[in-house]
Amino acid sequence: MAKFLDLASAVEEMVHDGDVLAMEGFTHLIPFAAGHEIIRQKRRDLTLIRMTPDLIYDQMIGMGCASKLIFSWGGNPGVGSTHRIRDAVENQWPRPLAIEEHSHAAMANAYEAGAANLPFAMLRGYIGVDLPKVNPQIRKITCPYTGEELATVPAIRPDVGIVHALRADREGNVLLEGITGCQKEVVLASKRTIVTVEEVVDDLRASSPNSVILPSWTVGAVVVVPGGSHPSYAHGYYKRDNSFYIAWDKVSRERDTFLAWMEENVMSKGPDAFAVHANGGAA
Amino acid sequence: MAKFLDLASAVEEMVHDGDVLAMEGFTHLIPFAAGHEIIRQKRRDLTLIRMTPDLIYDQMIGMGCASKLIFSWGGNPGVGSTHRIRDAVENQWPRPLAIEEHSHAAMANAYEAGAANLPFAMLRGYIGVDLPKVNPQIRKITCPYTGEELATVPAIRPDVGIVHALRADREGNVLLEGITGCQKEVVLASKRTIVTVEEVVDDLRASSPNSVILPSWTVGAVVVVPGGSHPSYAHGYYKRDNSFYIAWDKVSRERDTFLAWMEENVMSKGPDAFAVHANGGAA
Amino acid sequence: MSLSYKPNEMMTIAAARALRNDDVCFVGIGAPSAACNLARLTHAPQITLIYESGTIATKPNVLPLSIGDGELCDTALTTVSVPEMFRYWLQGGRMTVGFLGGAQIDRFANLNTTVVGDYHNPKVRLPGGGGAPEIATNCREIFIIMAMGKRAFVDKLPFITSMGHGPTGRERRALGVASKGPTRLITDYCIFEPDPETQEMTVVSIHPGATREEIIENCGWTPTFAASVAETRAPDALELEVLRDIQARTKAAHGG
Amino acid sequence: MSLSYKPNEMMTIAAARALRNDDVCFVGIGAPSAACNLARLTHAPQITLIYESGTIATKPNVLPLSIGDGELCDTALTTVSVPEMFRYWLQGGRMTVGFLGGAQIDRFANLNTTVVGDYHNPKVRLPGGGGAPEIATNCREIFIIMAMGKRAFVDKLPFITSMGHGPTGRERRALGVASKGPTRLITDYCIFEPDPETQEMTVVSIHPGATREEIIENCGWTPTFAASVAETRAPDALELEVLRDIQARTKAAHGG
Repeated sequence: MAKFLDLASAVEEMVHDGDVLAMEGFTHLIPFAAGHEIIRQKRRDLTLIRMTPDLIYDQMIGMGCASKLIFSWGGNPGVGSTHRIRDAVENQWPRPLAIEEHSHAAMANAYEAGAANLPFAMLRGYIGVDLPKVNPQIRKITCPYTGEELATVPAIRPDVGIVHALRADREGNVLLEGITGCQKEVVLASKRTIVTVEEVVDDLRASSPNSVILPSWTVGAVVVVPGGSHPSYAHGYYKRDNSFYIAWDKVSRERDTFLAWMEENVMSKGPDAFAVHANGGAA
Repeated sequence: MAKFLDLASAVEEMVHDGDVLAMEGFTHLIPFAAGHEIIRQKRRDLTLIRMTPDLIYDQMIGMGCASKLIFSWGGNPGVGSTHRIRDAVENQWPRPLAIEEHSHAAMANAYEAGAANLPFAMLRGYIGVDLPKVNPQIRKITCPYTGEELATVPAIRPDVGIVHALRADREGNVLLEGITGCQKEVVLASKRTIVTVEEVVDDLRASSPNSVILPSWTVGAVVVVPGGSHPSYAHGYYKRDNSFYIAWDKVSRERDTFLAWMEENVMSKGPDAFAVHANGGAA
Repeated sequence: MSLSYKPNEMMTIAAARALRNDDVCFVGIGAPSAACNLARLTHAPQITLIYESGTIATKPNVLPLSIGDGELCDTALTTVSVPEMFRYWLQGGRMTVGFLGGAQIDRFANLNTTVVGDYHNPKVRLPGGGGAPEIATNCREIFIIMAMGKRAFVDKLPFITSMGHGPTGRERRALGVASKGPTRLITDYCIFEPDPETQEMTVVSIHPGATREEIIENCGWTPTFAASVAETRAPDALELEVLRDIQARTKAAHGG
Repeated sequence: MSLSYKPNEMMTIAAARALRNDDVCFVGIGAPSAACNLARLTHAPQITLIYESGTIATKPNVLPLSIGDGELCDTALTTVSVPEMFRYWLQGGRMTVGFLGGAQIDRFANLNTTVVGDYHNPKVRLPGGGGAPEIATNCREIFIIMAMGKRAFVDKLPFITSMGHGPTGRERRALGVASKGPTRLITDYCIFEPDPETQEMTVVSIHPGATREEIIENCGWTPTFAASVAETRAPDALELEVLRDIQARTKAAHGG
């Protein structure tokens, strides 16, 4: 059964130096509050997995939490570069960052295989492209019936998976709705999990018998952090703060403006700072 | 885009002698009306695929439509045997029936692989059991990372897939809800498809942004047959007629009572005969 | 004052008792379903019951006739597709207990629900494996519930539909299967558990009123009795009442 | 009276015109998204737009900044998980058109969005492939929209992120890829289509006011012109109005 913890305790208990950590949320429901807590607790040498590293990993990598990044698209969506990730890759600042790069299709399949307890995923992919030349994890398998060759990637089975969700009930069952990305897969594929939620309610208010629900016993810790996904968003709670994404380009371009922003908005704050965003109106 | 057809026209156009045909619905939403129409139109030499052949295939096989059955559990759920299938397998009546037998897990994976346009599916399955000794389609593959062996089965890619769904909108988009089984997979895996529905409506009334919906352009023909799933059921429309399943045991045990029942209830009726079941109360 | 009950009721009640409040149980239809729901309605209210139709944490008021009755979906926490059920939930290794029945069993708790006689020229064609082959290896442990009799408890299976501990009791380990396999076999006369050394299913508890002779008489192999054999606790009033209640509701609902 | 418009607007409008009412289109963010929605709001109201975030048949009122803005889900027919999107929908072969952009392109419409310089010691690290490698082979055909310039239209790509017709124009066929690959490349000066023999992207239509000299000047290889080169029809009033409307709404919504 899921435990209800505060964010600091959940990160302390679940996330350790050197862990392989996946924090998912495809544009929607990115667990920013949890990322900030990991930065505050100064975790080091993490292997970070995310299809789209987005600002959350730009921040964590810029603050030195990671030694490796596994990803498939590394920009600031619709805006430009994730400057802190580029600085780490191109200039090893604040520390060297190894990268393992995939396509979206491969990573989505790798999460799916992880959730399904398979050792690898196969796909019709990586045909005629250069990535397999630089990523030895991309291999091939032959269909035992047709002789066709398919690409393979290892299943993703993180030490820790962290996602943000809409709400939990008092037993710790968790509801997702809208763009659900790979979040169910990450939770099911990970050894330990943290789910931050907008609220805890008596009744999940699942709109459909087929609603996307993670039963309590699949979740390690449930943490209530209203607004905890900002500047990403929570369907029905608040909208994506696109202006923040645009503004981040300038904040993150230089090391000193980045560090100043992090000091003011992350290091000297706590999860409560996200609550103001929860009142930004329904998405 | 889906065409709206009457049932006789849809079966005439989509289902041909010798086709590989999957009619799915896991207990829920079994397309009985479509099965009856295929019997009336005297299709022959079909390869029938279903995880649980259920009464629908007992009827079709007893009426001589099929030369092969691919399945994973062949009983009358909670009641006993599917006598007509047993008669075909054990006594070749009314004609010989070849069988290809799998486990549920293998068939579910094979449908999934079909929908995903993969040539085969892999699973952690068939370990220490005898089925691979009698089914040469069950093979093995070795993980390129861990060296583990996994079982494989060919993907299911039927010539025709038929399912029953709750409702369609005027554009032919189709909604499923409740126990959705492998129905989405069957539609996406098949070359041609028929979807029978309880009703056509202006607004699908999807309860969730993540509702299970088949867009119009994934469906071949949409056919309105209220009650068309009886004695199976349609979530929110009418309940499973468990007493019919129990009564079927007696009807189907002998050839003559079976043939008499089929004559009276199928051969001399049309799809309209199902309408009475649509009024059996909400499930 | 002792209560009157049928052997079949004792079997279901003994099976229910084996389940724990924190179990996540993959439920087969029939006797397993009755036992699992009896556990939920008595000592294990928080137990998670999962049916292969995709219904997760379901709490039926009447026992389903099929694995996918509407009642299962209506009372579930959520319902997923069947491919997801077999991939993420069963193969995902999330089930603590898989509950199986079968037509035939051998001393190492291998089960046959496929065929009697030659596979290609069968004497009796049974329904087949359904979910059982993968339930047997992907759940952390397996409970089996079966009424005894010489046609059911056989010395040698004509076909292994799902593996218990393997034909000689050694194959399961040899194949590297990490899950425990059948840890309990509950019958209408007694309870078997695997011998820690040989994995042979061994009588560890005899139901009140049943005898060793009856057990031997209804078993197709010579059953082994544990050094110390307990007497199964008789059904108590609450267990019988709840079981009969749900069975009466079920019968009325199915109109059979 | 001729209307005044920017080359960028001509590019988006020309791209939109390439889309048909019955297309099922896998939409990349940025210029492809603008073109696809312009098509939907003008001549192709029934077009199905799919974004890799899982949103199927979406009809946004403002252009999304990201691939997963709430607007996409709120206006979609349904939204599926990302693994399902890539498995059942993209790999499933259901897309008639994939719409891509890129940082660099070569004459055979191979694209680079990964890296400039050596992969392990990059001069410029670009975002990476995202969905592109599999979009490029799993959609029935590919439209590409890119503004010209010598740093973008290069003689030799440092890295092939997604395959067009292959490094020499022959590899796509040789690899047995059944889909057509890039059939149209729409730029701010002109439209390219592959030569039926060589697969080299060839200028088939020049936008009003643009010249062959400008095209040559802004291309890192010596571009081939088709035997008969058309003049692209200038944007009409409706196209410009709808495009500017949605861009204004988008700007207001994103507060950028």
